[in-house]
Amino acid sequence: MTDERTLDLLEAKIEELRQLNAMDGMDLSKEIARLEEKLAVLRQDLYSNLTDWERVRIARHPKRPYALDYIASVFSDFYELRGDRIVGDDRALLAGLARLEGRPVALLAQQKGRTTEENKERFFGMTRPQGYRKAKRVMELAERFGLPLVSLIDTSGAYPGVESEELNIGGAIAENLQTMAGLRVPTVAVVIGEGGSGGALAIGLADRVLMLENAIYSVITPEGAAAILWKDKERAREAATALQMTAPHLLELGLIDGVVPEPLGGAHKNPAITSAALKEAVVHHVNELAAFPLDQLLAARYARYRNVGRYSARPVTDS
Amino acid sequence: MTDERTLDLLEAKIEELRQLNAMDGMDLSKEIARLEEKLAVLRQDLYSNLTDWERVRIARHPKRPYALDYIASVFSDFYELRGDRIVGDDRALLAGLARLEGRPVALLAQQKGRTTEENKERFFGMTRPQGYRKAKRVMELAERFGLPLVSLIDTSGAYPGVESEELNIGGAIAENLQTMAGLRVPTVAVVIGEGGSGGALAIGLADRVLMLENAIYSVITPEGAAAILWKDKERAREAATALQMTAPHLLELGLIDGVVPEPLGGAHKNPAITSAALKEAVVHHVNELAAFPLDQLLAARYARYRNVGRYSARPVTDS
Amino acid sequence: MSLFKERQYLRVHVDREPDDSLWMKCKSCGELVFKRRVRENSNVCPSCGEYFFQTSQERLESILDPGSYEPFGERLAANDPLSFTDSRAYQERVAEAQAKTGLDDAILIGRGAIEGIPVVIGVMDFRFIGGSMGSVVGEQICRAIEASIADRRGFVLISSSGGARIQEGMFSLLQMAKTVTVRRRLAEAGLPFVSVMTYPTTGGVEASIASLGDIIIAEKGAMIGFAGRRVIEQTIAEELPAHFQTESFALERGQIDRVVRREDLRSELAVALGFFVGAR
Amino acid sequence: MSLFKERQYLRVHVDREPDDSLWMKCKSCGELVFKRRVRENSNVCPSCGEYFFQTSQERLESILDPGSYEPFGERLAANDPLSFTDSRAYQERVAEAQAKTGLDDAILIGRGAIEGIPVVIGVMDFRFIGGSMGSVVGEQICRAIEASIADRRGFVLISSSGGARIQEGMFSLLQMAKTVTVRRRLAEAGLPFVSVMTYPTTGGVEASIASLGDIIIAEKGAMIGFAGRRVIEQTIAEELPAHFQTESFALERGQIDRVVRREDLRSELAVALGFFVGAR
Ligand SMILES: [Zn+2]
Ligand SMILES: [Zn+2]
Repeated sequence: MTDERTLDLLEAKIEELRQLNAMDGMDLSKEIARLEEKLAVLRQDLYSNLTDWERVRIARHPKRPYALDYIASVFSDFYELRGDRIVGDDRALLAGLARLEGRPVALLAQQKGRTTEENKERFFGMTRPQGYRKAKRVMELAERFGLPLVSLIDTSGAYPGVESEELNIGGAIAENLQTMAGLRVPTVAVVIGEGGSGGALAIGLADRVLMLENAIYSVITPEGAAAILWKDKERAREAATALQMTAPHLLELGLIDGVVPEPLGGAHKNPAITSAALKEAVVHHVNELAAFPLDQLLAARYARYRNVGRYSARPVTDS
Repeated sequence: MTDERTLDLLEAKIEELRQLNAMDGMDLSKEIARLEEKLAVLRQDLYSNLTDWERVRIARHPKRPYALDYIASVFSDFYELRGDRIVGDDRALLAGLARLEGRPVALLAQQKGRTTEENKERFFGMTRPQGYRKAKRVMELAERFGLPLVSLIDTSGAYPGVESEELNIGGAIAENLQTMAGLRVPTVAVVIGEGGSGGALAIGLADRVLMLENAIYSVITPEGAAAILWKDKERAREAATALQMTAPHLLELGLIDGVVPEPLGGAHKNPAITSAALKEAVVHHVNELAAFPLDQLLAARYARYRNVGRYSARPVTDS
Repeated sequence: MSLFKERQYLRVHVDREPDDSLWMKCKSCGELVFKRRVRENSNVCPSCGEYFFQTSQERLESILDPGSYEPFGERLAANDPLSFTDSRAYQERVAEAQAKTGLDDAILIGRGAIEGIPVVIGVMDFRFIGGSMGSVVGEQICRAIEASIADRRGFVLISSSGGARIQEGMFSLLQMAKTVTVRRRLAEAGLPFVSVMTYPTTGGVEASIASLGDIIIAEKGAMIGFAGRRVIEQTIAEELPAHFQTESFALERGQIDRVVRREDLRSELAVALGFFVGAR
Repeated sequence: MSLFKERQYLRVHVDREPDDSLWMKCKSCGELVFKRRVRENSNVCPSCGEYFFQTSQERLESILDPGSYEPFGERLAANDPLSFTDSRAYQERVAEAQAKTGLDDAILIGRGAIEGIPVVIGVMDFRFIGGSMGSVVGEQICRAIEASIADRRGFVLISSSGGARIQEGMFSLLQMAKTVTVRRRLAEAGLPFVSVMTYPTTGGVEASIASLGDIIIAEKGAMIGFAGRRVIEQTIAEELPAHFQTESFALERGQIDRVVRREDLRSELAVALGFFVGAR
């Protein structure tokens, strides 16, 4: 199958032809139109049946929009709240208030860095205990004022460092889960890129869990699984498939509530369209949840998480 | 007036005479009895009209019993709970569960060190943010299980260090106050030695506030006040008087609920008797509070703290 | 339009010392600047951005909508519960501070509006015995919070305080407990409390009400901390980090939500409070 | 007296490998020690104090009152929701673990008593696929908690787990959410949860149910942490402190309440639970 780079080259050629066409008197419009059709077909071929590994690569694509790229268009008036009131402020997990079509909401958003400088500040998008405790503080703020809580998840995982362990990162994640389990406001979580294990779930125990079409959500990175289970880091591609970490798989497994469509080739091909789709989905679910009586909302959340998992009764045998 | 050291010398002499009396055939019992009477009179003179500054010195006496000296006799089964679940464990503020005449209670206790080694570990009895956050955790544990909370206060103040500020010690104290203000269990605080400002109040916002007879409780140390207000550290004695920081003064001002008697000369003269008096007082107040319906308890606590303070209406003048 | 409605019982000396000159020289950049211009610019030098000291009255003026300020009816003044005298009598200190500032005590409270959003606001004043919190400040904060609840308005407290008022002894310390006790009720009523920390917010004020904002904003140039620098330096016998207890230190350490320039405080408060308008 | 009542459906292989010898040699001190003596001593060497590995069955035996253990009626076994195969099929791994341990999955749960105090107890078993928490472990923890609430007994969980069970993918990760969701109900019912962390308590178990004990006790020799040492070393490219993620590290860092020797765990639990007997 044609790969992405070849298509990009073809697209560039078409653009060159278009300029030539404009400059000179000669009429290439028919030929250009035909080439464009061809390009569209090739693109459709390439992208519409993405393998799991291709989705992993799109989810991690360096040009993929990050949380802040969406926040400005999905929400208005993002008003950042910083700090855990204890140790520090984590720049890999942003928190604050914002408006969603005018409705005040509380927002949690994991943010990766694009430049080296930014990645240093944001610890490559990996959340530290300071970030989880800030998130908990803002969850409680949301509860106090009855504001729906929206989480945008995008992290390869919680930051694995000495300081993280010193500051009880496991305890911080556990407390966030406990807080979200009973939070008396509607909660919506969207995995916009990577949903990395407990580091993602810590802000993801929500009434509705959505994923962008090419986002992934997994108990472990494909590389981690390959190293542990296959004893071979190179087999990440196989692991990615086996773990069923893509949005379509997780929807089929009944573990998420919806998939937000991305343009062909991924969100980075057209951030504006992705953003619009994301907004539509978030607005829809927040509105739907806000219409529920609170006790029903909490009962539904309880039932959802109480019942997740697949097991069988083990028959009594004398083997 | 005779000072404490002279009395100690006299007491030692009497003891020597007593030994002589036992050893030899000669009968000194009458002379000894007379000396003992004299000693008792002198002691009474010395101790029954302690100046404020003398009480400050007794409150800080290096032989004064500290929290752990009382815990073993006032409570049974002290079961220590450590750590704030975030940063660390403060050895200057102990927390845990214990039994008070069989009744399970939660216990907070500020503990000074006696040796250099111990003082290093306990930061000279000055509580750090880790200690306040541990206290908050145990307050919430008490609330969850309906256990009365008893605080033993003994600190010259919260620990003033760089790390304390880095860890938001002011915020930690504020949160403890907020937690205690609404804690849905009976709360009793006893100042057993030094009640040093916000560092003491952070575990002292209680339904009943008691003080040992020679304990002090103040907005600032006498030395601190002397330095700030008199611009002369040497005038701490005056400051101690002006600040009305002793138990009798604070009882008279209506700011505490009771004074637990100490033996003549201070708790260190007879820790067992002091301990028995402390136990009696704590048992009495816990039992009394536990008999109240919770909403009345909370209403009374609210009224108490809402109304503390003395001010006047300022007449409208045209001056 | 004057911020302060003419009420006999609130005499506000916005200019601390009567001064007929229309111009002042900025100590930082040396420029001669038009005084009214400085006032209108939240006491920030229009030429170089240097912050001049702002009194509580000036703060109210720079934050509230013109004409919206309504002080509470009853004026309170410090009692002297300990008959306290150090190098001077406490009562003298109070009288002098009252004369110097035109205030009853170290706080102004009242109702007002910020960009149309009704609030109850308290502004502490460092000129009044270091902005210290004694019985009057504690009581006024409680009354302000109770008014917030009664009117269902948000509460804004602008702190500028060295801490507790030593001269009132334990009465002063217990104002920490008092203000926090009442603050809980505001939370239970679902109303927001925005705490603004300025230079300085320390000691017993920092360790009680000021640290309990739903949102905590520090003004650029603020000093934020519990213990004083001198005390800490004596304890640890070391020099302190350069930006210790500055607003950027507090931000890095996760103690506050935001740092704002004084010129932006008004719009900042309007945005923050706006999220809670009509909150449950 | 046997701890385990004779029930056909619970076959417990307390001795992992059948071994007729009555004596074993301690790897630490080299002494020949009487095996039954070791068993009775919570698998601690009676000669030198070295801890030998303790299975979940042995743990139950060393903690519960003799004859008090009653496993729950329904046995559950892992499903294979992802039809997962790495170097081997998940189903094979499970079958092998079942055969090796005599367990259905990585946890034993049931009712019992500790020094007369009724409890519901769960004991994880590291031998079963690293004690990992998949759907069965998650479900069993929830059932245990629900039984605690129904019977108004305290809940004790003894963790020994590397974390989530990778082979169940997201089903496994979500067991963190599941167990925590049910744990909240226990708190609401006013019943205590004592979490005991042993070697190892890491990953998704540490970052969920195990860290939410009202009281958290670590066994001497425990390993406690979220991320694995290897992962951290790769991230920071530094060597880790010597006692990193040990029980003493966790104690110093304020993450746990107490460290106890295995021999004392039983009496420790009795004391802890005793405070809550008859709690509201
Ligand atoms: Zn200037
Ligand atoms: Zn041995």
